[in-house]
Amino acid sequence: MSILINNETKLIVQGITGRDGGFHASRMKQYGTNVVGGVSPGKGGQKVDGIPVFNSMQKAVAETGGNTSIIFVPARFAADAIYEAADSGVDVIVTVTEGIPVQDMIKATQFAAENDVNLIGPNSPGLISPGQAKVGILPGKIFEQGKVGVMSRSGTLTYEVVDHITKAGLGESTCIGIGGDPIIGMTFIDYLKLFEADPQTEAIVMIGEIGGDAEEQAAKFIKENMTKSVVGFIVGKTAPPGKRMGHAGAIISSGSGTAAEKIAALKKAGIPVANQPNEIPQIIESKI
Amino acid sequence: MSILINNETKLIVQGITGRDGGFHASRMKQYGTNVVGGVSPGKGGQKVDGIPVFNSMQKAVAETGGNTSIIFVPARFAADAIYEAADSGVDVIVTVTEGIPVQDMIKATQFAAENDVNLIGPNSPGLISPGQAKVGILPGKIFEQGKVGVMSRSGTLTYEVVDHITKAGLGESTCIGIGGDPIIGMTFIDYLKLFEADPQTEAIVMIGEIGGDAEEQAAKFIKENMTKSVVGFIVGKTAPPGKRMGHAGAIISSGSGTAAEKIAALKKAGIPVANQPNEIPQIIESKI
Amino acid sequence: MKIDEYQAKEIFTQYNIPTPQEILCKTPQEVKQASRKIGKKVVVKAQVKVGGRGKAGGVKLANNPQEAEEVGKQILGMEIKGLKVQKVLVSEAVEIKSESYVGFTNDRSSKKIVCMASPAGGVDIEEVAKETPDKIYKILVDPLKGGLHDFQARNLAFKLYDDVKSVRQTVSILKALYKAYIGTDASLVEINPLVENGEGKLIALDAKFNFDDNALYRHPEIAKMREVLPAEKVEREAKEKGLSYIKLDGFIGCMVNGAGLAMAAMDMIKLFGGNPANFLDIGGSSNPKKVINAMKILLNDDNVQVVMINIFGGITRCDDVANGLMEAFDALKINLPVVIRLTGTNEKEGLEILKQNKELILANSMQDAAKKAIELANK
Amino acid sequence: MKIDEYQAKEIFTQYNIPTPQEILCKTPQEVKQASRKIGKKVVVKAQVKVGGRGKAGGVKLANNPQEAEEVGKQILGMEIKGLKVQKVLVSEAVEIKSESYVGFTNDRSSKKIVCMASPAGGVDIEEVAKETPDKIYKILVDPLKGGLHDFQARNLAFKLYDDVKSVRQTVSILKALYKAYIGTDASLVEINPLVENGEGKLIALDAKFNFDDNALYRHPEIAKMREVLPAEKVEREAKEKGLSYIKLDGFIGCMVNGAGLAMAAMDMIKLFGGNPANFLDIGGSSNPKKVINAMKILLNDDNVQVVMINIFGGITRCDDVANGLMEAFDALKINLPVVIRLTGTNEKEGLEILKQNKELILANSMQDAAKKAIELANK
Repeated sequence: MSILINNETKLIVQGITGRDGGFHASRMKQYGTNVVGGVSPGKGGQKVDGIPVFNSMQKAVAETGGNTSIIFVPARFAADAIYEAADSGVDVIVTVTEGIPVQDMIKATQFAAENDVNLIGPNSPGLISPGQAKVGILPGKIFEQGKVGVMSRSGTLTYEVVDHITKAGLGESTCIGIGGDPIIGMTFIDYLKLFEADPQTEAIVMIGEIGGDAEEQAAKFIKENMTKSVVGFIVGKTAPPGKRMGHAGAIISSGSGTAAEKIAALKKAGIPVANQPNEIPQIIESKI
Repeated sequence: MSILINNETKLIVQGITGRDGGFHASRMKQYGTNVVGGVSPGKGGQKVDGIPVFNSMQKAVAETGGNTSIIFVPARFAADAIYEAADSGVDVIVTVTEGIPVQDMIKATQFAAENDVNLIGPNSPGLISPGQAKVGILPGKIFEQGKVGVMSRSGTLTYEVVDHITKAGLGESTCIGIGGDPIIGMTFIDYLKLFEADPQTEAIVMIGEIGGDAEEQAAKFIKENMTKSVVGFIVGKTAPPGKRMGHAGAIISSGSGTAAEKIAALKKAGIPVANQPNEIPQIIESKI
Repeated sequence: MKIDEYQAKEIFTQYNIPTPQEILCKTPQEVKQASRKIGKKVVVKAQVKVGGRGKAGGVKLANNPQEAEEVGKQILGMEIKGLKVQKVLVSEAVEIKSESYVGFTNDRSSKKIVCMASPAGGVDIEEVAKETPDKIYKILVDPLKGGLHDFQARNLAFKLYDDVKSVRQTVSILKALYKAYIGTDASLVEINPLVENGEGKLIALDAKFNFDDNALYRHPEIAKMREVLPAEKVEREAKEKGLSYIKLDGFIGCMVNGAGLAMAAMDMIKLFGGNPANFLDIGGSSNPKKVINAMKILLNDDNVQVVMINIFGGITRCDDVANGLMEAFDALKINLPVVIRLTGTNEKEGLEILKQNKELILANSMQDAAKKAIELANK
Repeated sequence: MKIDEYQAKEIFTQYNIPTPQEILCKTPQEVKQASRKIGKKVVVKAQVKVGGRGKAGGVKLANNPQEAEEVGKQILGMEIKGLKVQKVLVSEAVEIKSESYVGFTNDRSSKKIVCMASPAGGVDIEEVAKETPDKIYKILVDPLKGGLHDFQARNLAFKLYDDVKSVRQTVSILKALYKAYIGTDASLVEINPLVENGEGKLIALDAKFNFDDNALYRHPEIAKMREVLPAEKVEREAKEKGLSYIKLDGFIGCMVNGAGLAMAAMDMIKLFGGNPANFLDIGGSSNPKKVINAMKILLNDDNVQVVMINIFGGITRCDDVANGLMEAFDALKINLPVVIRLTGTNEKEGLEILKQNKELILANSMQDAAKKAIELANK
């Protein structure tokens, strides 16, 4: 098993004729993901690395049976790409694009929810179910099929953590970058539900950061609903209030959303919190 | 039984301090409907015929436990009244108001549907479950508790038909004016489903008129899904194309929506169609 | 409410929908000057609110200002379906590489807005819908879900054109047209044909707009465009008095409370071999003024030989209605037979009142009323 | 992006939100003239993009033009939290019958827009939220469900006022404020206080607007209002070069790829007793120019005693990154110790390249790097 993507994933790459879209389409294909098509309006009929390009998601889904899409289109067209994907009938949409206006995302996340689509991101590195499929820009080599579910608001920090998990021989079931923006599709709780139901996943790592209260809400959910162990790791202890730490969502506003609050909430819910990434594998091993 | 309204209906009258709202609030109360409150922003705390008035639906529902609302507010505020009612948690909204802009109703019907509210009308005389409750402006005296479900796009024509049904000793389970506008909440098919499930209803009368294709769609639905008998009556055989026959929805546009087409569709689906209102009771009696 | 092509084009221009260079003219001299100003071949188009002006000779090409003036003389003042042409639109002649159709209207069954497009433009779209329905593409637009999305417009545009340049233009025209549709509370907007000119630019060659009467209060600038056609004058005046009236070509004048019941009464007249002179719904009130006004309209129609009144008293009590009728009859000189059917709440009391006027012919059902009216008309 | 009060008020005026009569001034003479023009008592308010100007003496009442000039002299040129006051807003003094608060912002957890209102206006709303949270009323607004409905605005308005007149004004202000919020892609808009004046009219006495940087391309008129504060100059320049930089008060300069990893590195420095001098995310590219620019920023910060570079090569290969680093080091004179931790894809090849530069201190983990950096800084 795994969550959201697996051997049966049929991927369509929206914005495949762009630089990033084309590059990562090839990388995902190399990893073994079944990339069935790409979309680029006006370039229908072309091929990118052997992958057929269509003018619309509607047509791409009709012709390839695609069930998952990944979006690389520029920020100002990205919300429309989400609408198009949500309307096309795919089950999972991964939005890599960064810098989408927040008010566009307020509408797009709602639209996706009403269409019962799993929307990951935006500003997400994507996700990987090692050995099965990669839908995103994550470096495939550092992952190993295994028992830990990882969900994170960050990109490279996730790689750092995963590197420790893989080297400890635990491996990952599915690893997800949930997106660094303030308004994102699926949140920690949505993934927790899926991990709880996934037989392959034995423990979950939640990598949080300053800003918002997603970690606090997840802590409450974990305490009340999860039977599987969750390990937390929160970064941004040194971040000053009012300053955006790279990610649009990583900002301490009016004193709330601090790392200290989040760590306290997790601990209060009985969730172990690692001080450093290298501690994570030990904590997991002590729990499973 | 009956459908949509019954002994347990707790009614809130939106626009109760207006002329029509106040008048009909009293009439409904006289009929025996449990009118628990009224809404008129800024007039909260007043009483109309002993009925307490609130500033908002939210408050009215919270204080009275109202589960049904009827809207008498002027056309330009009516869509907002529908939103407010749909948001307040009531199950049934009856909109009597006529002349609401169509584009307002496109949004309001959608909003009601998403809130799982039964929206009747607009431009509807309301509905009555004889002996139980009246939510509308229909003349209570002509109705008699009985076995026939009546649904109609018209007002006084319904009374004409009901008069024959009552005088024939059949009586009515619930009688509904679905509204004379082009865009309305519940349509014939929605009511047919409820009548089919209602033990009190033994046969249904559908009173249609020119414009749209609601009767044609109902005919298809009846043929495929209904076990109970339905009798049709369609008016507007003499109506010229392109002219609105009173109701905003009663217009033959580009040659479609004629009475002849509708009668043909009903007959094709095996549904008996009366030529005159007085024939209706006989047809019903031959079917039950 | 309908408006003229030139008015629709003014709205298009406000919403940045490309139209040909055009000038509105009221005299042949103005047509000549307009043609000179445009400086190339022009098309002179009659501005009338009915279809089929082309077939009627209301649209003509002119190669130069002299020809334009001549054509202007022919079209201005001509009659199209009973309407006198008082204005023409002088429009630059556009080279037509292809013609398509795009439009928006409200869709009753989905309760959404439908956007329609067809590569078969320039012809009657209702014909296309009947003959070759697969040439009409539709998408449903939900104003509560963000309205017309770019991807929807794009998907539709790809049905009309293959090249990205035309697709992009179509998308921006569809988006602007939707904005105009919503922004004016329209009930129909059409560009037919939408043409691709010699340079590959898409242009709205014709324009049609209908508006929702109930929403005109939000659009005073559009309400101002209303022009009451001579044929609609009586209907319009009736409406201002709270009556809903439509003239037909029969001889039995009908006065009914409620639109559905009015249609039922008319159908019954027809069923028994008569012919209704009109649709007339006096609504739910027992106000004698309404009855007087309604009666005046019927009496003014020379075709009316007999009046049939059919009232079902609901909330309005029959005795109130009867008193209203009596008052109305006192106020008017009525030289036609009047058949009345009055039933419903307080029917007895109502009928007692009516019996005071010996000239009224009472009927005990709608059928009875229709039969009596027909009989009287045949006398 | 933040703007000044007077700019926010300009937007309010565009959206028909009532504001006091106000004139922007840059000299005491202008203040005097403005006061004379307004013709009654005025309030002179410093225009600075930081909170607490009132406490700092940046808001003062003046009874006449002479006093206004005097007050203008005091405020213009003063420093508030390190910012020099260069503009003041001269505003008619309003009689205050009551003060409330209204605002809109984006709500992360519901993924909607939240409209907030409180009868406790005129004070710091965050204090109200902490001390008396039951005095803050909130409703969620869904732009995909028709936005702010009248009934929502009305329900909220009834929490602030009992009389219909004030409720109606509040509804129209809330609707206008929502329109402004959506129309400008704001991330926060506040009226605090919204005051009821002597005649019962509601007026926005102060105005605050923050905007979504990612949406500024849609609002060039707002983007033009951007004023880079001196304290933000370096951050702004870094941003233009594709770097995300924030200065802190520590002594270990950090350069990391990825925001989360950067925060992790900073936290680790702190954990081991050090103090990071900055947040600096160079993003996902191995472009040497970025590394050069990043290094320049760190070297320009006099507090920086040691540089710690932490790179996790993902899609970007470590050998590419190493080459970029070498190129950067060749181009710059670096007189500080530099600790590098490089891991991930093609780590070995990358480290081989780095070993060519003997001055670089290599670390084999983020911990190791942090410890070494701290050690070097303490020397």
